[in-house]
Amino acid sequence: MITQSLWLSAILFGLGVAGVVFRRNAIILFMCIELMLNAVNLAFVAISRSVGIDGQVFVFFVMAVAAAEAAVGLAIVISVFRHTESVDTRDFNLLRW
Amino acid sequence: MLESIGYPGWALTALIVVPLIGMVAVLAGDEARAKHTALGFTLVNALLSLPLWFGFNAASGGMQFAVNAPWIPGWGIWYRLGVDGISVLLVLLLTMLMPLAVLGSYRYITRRERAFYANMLLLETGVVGAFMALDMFLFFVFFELMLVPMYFIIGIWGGERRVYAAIKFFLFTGVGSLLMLVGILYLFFKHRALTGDASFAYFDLLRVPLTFTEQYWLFGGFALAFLIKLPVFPFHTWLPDAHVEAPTPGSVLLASVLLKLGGYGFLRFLLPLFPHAATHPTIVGILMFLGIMGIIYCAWVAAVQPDAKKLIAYTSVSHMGFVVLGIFALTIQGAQGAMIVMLSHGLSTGAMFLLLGMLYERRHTRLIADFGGLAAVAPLMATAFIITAFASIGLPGTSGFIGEFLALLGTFQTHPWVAIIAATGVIFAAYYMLPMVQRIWFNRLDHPENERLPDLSRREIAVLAPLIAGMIWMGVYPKPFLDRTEQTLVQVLETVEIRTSPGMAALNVLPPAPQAADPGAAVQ
Amino acid sequence: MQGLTIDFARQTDFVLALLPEIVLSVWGMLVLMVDVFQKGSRTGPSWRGLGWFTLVGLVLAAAANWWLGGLSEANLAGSIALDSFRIFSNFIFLASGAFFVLIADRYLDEERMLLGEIYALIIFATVGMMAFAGTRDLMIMFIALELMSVCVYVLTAANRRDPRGAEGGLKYFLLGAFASAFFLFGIALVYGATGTVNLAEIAATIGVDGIGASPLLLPAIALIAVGFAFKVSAVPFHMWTPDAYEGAPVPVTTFMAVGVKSAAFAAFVRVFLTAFPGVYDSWDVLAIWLAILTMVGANLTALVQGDVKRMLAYSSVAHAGYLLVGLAAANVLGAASVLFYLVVYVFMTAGSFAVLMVVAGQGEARTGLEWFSGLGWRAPVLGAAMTLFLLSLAGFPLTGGFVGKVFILRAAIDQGLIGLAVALVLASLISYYYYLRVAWYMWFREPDGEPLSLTVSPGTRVAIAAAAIGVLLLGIFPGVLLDAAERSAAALMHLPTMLGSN
Amino acid sequence: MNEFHPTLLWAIPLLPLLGCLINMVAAFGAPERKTIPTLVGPSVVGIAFVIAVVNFVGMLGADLHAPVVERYFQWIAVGSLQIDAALQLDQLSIVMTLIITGVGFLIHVFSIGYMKADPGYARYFSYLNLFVFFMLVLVLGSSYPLMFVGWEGVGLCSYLLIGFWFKDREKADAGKKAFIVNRIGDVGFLIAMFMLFSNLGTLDFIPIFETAPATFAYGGAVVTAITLFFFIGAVGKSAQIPLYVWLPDAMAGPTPVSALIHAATMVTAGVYLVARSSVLFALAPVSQITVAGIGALTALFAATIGLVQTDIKKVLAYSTVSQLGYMFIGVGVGAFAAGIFHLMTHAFFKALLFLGSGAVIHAMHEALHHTHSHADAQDMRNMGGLKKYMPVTWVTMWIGTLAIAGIWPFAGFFSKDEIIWMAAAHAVGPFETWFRVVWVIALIAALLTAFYMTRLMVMTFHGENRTGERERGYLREVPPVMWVPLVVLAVLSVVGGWINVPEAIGHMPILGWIPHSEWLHEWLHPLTETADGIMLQNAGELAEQAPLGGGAGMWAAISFALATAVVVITASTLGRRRFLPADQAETPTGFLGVLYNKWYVDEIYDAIVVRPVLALSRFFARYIDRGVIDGLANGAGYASRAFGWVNSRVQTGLVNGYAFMIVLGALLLLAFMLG
Repeated sequence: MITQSLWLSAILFGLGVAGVVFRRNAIILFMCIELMLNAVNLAFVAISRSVGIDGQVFVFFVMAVAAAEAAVGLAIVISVFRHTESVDTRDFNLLRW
Repeated sequence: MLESIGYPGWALTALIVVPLIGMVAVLAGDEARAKHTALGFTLVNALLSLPLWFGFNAASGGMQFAVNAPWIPGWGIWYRLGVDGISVLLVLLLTMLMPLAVLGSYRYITRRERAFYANMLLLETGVVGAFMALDMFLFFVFFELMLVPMYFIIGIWGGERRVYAAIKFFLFTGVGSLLMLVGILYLFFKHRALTGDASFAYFDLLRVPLTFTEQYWLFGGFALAFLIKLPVFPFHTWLPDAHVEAPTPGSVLLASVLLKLGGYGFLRFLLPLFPHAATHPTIVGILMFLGIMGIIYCAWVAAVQPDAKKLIAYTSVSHMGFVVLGIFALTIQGAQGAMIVMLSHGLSTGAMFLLLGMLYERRHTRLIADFGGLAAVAPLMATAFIITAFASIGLPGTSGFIGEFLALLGTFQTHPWVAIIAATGVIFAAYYMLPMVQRIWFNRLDHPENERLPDLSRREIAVLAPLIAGMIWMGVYPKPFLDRTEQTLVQVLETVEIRTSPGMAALNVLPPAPQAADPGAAVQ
Repeated sequence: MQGLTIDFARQTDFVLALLPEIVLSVWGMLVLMVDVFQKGSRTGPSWRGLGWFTLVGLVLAAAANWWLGGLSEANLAGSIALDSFRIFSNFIFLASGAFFVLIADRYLDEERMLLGEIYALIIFATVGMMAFAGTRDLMIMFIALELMSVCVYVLTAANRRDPRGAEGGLKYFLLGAFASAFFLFGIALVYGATGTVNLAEIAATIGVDGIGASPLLLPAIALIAVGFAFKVSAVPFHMWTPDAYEGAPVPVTTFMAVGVKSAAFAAFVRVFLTAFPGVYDSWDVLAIWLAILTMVGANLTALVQGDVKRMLAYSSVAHAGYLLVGLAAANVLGAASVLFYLVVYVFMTAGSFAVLMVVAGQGEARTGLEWFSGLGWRAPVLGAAMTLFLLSLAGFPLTGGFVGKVFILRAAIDQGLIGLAVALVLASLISYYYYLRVAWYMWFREPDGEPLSLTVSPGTRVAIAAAAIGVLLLGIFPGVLLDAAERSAAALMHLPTMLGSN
Repeated sequence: MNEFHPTLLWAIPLLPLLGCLINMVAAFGAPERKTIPTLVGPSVVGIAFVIAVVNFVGMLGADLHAPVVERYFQWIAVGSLQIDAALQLDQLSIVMTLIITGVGFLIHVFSIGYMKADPGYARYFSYLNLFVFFMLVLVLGSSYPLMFVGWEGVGLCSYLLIGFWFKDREKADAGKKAFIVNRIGDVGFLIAMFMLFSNLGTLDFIPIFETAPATFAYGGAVVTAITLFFFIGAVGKSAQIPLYVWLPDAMAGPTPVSALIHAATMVTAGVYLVARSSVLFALAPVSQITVAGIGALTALFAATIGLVQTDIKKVLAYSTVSQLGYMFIGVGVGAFAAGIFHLMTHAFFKALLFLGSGAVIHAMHEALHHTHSHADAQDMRNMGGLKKYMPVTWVTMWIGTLAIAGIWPFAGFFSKDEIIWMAAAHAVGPFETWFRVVWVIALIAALLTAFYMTRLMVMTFHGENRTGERERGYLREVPPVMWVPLVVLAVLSVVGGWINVPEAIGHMPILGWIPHSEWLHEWLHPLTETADGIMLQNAGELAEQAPLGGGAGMWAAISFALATAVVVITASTLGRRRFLPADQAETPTGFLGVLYNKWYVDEIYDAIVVRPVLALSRFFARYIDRGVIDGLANGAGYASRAFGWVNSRVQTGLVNGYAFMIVLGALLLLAFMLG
């Protein structure tokens, strides 16, 4: 049972990764990252069944952190948007080479 | 008398510190008097070093005037200094040349004098330290330290392509030394693994037994550093550029002293530390080949250089070829010859660059084609130049002959064919030097701007006279020099012989090292 | 000195063990308060003294950190480490915070971004670093990491007028979150593999030679390595670094370069040397390849940078490579060399960025290499200092950089990683070129164009002077610090210090 | 007999050195003042000559076998290599010293007149003194390295003196050529020394010649190699085939210099070297025949060129080369004393001839100078009939000519005839036939000598004058300071040969008028006896008969008769012939043209040696050094920059790309961990 759920979380994680790599919208990118984090949460919960309760406690930590990141991240996205009028990652190329 | 003022105790340290103080003084002083300050400090250093010549005990091949103080004891890094037959003359050569180099740049350097002379003094510290350091870490520090002032001297006061030359000089010499650092640390690690205590002391690392493979690799690492520094074909191409671009005093020090660190490294480190590698027929064969290439190939290349300074630069490589031959012949004559070649080259090439600098100050060109017939207008200069030229191509009665003769004689004992081929270098020396002499000083004076060329000034005579006197002294009565180096070189060769002798080779341990093993003991 | 012993069985002892962090956090809030009450209008700039006020907090924290040295811990598996490794690294973080304050003092004013939050964020980021490197619990480590990162994301984008800042911040944020997800996944797998997130217990379950290693462990280590590699900006995880460094305001860049990287390395070393030594044989190749890739890739790329700020960014990546060599050595010397090098690195990097900031001037308009033309002759002291920092970065004798590199090389050779050592020296040979290129612009060229005015604020003066002195001292008399680093490293790995042996 | 102690031996070389320094100071201090050089220059050499005579007398009084060696200080002392600065006085070195200082003194005196108008007067004398110093070191040195010091030193002086008028490019070139060609020989000398040291462990003469016979097998490879290498040195210094090319050009120097350096002394150093190493050469028959063969070839070859030259000095130059060939035949066949004997007589008459030509050129030059004519003062085609203008020169030069042509009772007759006979007599041992060939060549060359010297005299002094009407008025005999030395040398050229009259001749009618005394032979015997012993023991007795039968006396008479005949016929035939002045004469063609152009040897060398070396050097400099070696270094630099550029291009600024790299990295790490 645990193996399957770990595989599931791995797949979800992979989906998130794929999203980050292939989508161009900053917001969606961030959503994909949230997806990855939650995939990890799934893994924690699954593992905690066999190891002990604190795995589930970690999940709450992660959620909190994710929330914090969300707050900051969106703020930054907005400040970028103020300059470029866009959230498309292809438009963020002042800094390169 | 020297003991009464404790000279042996502080002499070497003084030689390192005085230039540093001088550097500060120059920077603190004002632009106009910078040169005089610098001259003063270099003179002081020269005087301080004089007793080394008289006080040096030629009978002992060990370290003398040794100093020993903890620096980073936790790592076994000590402030260990000392001079023996290999280093004492080179140190003296430097300290004696410095004032001349400074005096020689009085008119050449016209802008940013403070910075310039500060760099010169820093350079002196670095070089003198490298010659005297008996702690591998300390040696490496000085070895690298001298690159920085040289880099700036070439880069700031140099010619048109100075940046290229400076970088090239820096990177070339950098490659070698960095690999050598790895080698040093490996020795350190071995020593620690075997004895349990950390030490960078030269005489401790000298005792580290090494397998053949280790020796070959480490030899490679060290050799590269010194082959580039010397330099030996085909690692020589940084030298002509550096020389052509560097200002006169820079070239003088570069040719006269810095290059000598290569030969010094061979004698001080390569032979005693890695005797098996240093005597391996293949390796020796390769080195000998490179030496011959240096002697002949670079002589030929020199012969067709339109730029007098570049020509002399190539001749340096040619001379250093004799050093390589002499050292790896592993005969006392060869080693002595190498030493004398180094000293003689220091004098003659130094004088040569000074003379070319004087020509440059007068005509702002170094192209041989821009001169001709100058002997008519500047006879003194011509005489000085011709004497120097013949000293540098090894005319008997001058220092050059003693060196090349001994080096070739020594080589012939062990590698007759090498010596025979290398001897033809004597012809090619004439082949590159005489045409230049003729095209600068003889022939018709066909450039009107040369007609009113002033002859040597008093200052310039003061600069050149000691050098020329030195060349002739060393050529007519070289005994004092030979005596001072003989014992140490004999010991080096003995060490190599013993360590490579079958019995020793088997268990590969160092015999009870010479009494100099503990530098402290060598202090009289 | 024999102080009291900390035992986490007593809840209150947490307070003592975390004293520096607590002091600093409290101070951070104080800063916010002061800002609120000192500020005249809601929009106007904050009180100028705020920087010095922050500095006081850092000093207090440092004092508390020093006091920690007297404590000893009852059980070496406590989730808050009390070893001298933590104390040593804490000083580094506090120092980087202090450098920010010093450098930033007039900058923020001129860039019209003098806001209390910035100082508060610096403080909280520092707290994050200290917790990051000071804990023995992977979960706490994750949270600390996020605390640090989130603050720095904001700082990167702190200059609202500068689109580059915002873009850099965004990239940093997205990729940082992305990477920390990997890190977290790694933690989860470790948790699954060993049933604990406590480094000491993990090590115990793995065993000395990895007997108890479950199949999950190795991928877990790889994923954790991804997280760290990103934070220390090792190739190929470095790509955010140049952009973020270039985009961020110079003082923030400095803070990132010295603080964040140091913290990441300290934690990196702690995790891999205390939790995973048992499986060193499986992850050494990973560390070695990261090191080689980073050294070579970064140095080569730095060769072609025409912008000094970006060049320094790549150079900091390159230095990560050197530090990774120390990690790859994975012995006491390795850990010690990392610590020592970090100290040197803080001084020389902070110093060079400070000079860059002075040259760059208003709006960071002049970060291009050409602006350094003749700097040495225009401002000799500044030029000399910059030259010193560059030489140290290049690893030249009589500078800290040299001793640091020698230390790392020594560690590598002790571990038998000769090839890696050679790679290191060759890489630093490449670095000679671009460091010296700045030097030649400064000295070999004549000052061209209008003599632009260079104003150096007192804080910056102090910072540059301190950095220069530090670099020189560490280069000439490194003895004390070398021993300290070695002792801390030994403490980290619960080994008797090796200093007795010589 | 009493013990012999050399007196002031050290002063002999040092006096000229002192003179050199004084004159150099004078040259820089007051170039225009001529008094100091005039006084110092000749006198130092004169005093040295006096000291030499004193020693010589002392040696006559004592019967000394072992050479006297005076050690002054250790020069080079490294390990087993011990070289002292020491002078060795023995029968050979004293003879050489007497020649050098004696003839040298006369030439110095002559120079006072010859150079009086030259701005470089003081410089000239300082060079000349320096030369004498080095030459004395060469002959007095007690070891090969010391000899080498003089060896290269005289090379330096010849370089400086050939290029004395350095403003003229040809002259400077000639000096350069001389030095470089000499250096080729010097390499041989060096290598020979190395071989000696590694085989005998010393480089001092005395121990070497003591141990050599025991150490080296007769005709062994080592000793052969050593002697051949020494001979390379001799070939360079004494202008033998193939390295003779520098000597004719060396005539660019002032004529007294040609007389001293390129006729009397320096060029004979090679002969001295072989004679000095007689023991070694006696041990190496191959080397001996090589020496003799090269000598013979050179004698003939140079003589052929001399036949058609029109420049008076060039004729003398080639005659010198040819005569040196004779000397090498002498020392080559093992008649070392004979070689030295010819060296001495040659020093007299060739110095005389050169100084005579100098006087002629001087007179011509004065004359042409008066009328600002640019005709060549050295071209014999512009001379003719000078005997009525400069009688003394005419007479003295005829004496020289007869001497060199080998007419009895002049000096040349005895020395040359002895050499020729010795070649015949040594036609024994392994290389019998070759020695015969040498003998024949020597005979032929002798006749050629007689011809071209007579031709020179006729063209210069006889027939009607071709200098030109206006110039003719200004032709004068040279001042006493110049013709007195001529007279002295003339006397020597007559009696010089009488010290060594072989008994074969001594007992003959007419020719026997001069009593036979083989004084020089006996004098040099202590030095040559070892060599003679070796040859006697290995090669066998000398032949009593010439290859074509007949003994020494008969062949002496024959050669005398032939030489006289040639002189008379040439004089009478050429005397009637009318020569055209240089500007009207057309250059000879056909075979004569080949001879006139010296067999085109210079051109050939230029094509096969000089140009290729230069071309190769250029190639190295341009393509190997700058191209390949530097190319690699810079290439590495560019390569890394290029690589860095590519790297930086990966940094597209696109976040997704960065994320992708992170994923790749993650996979890489996973791969490391799992595989």
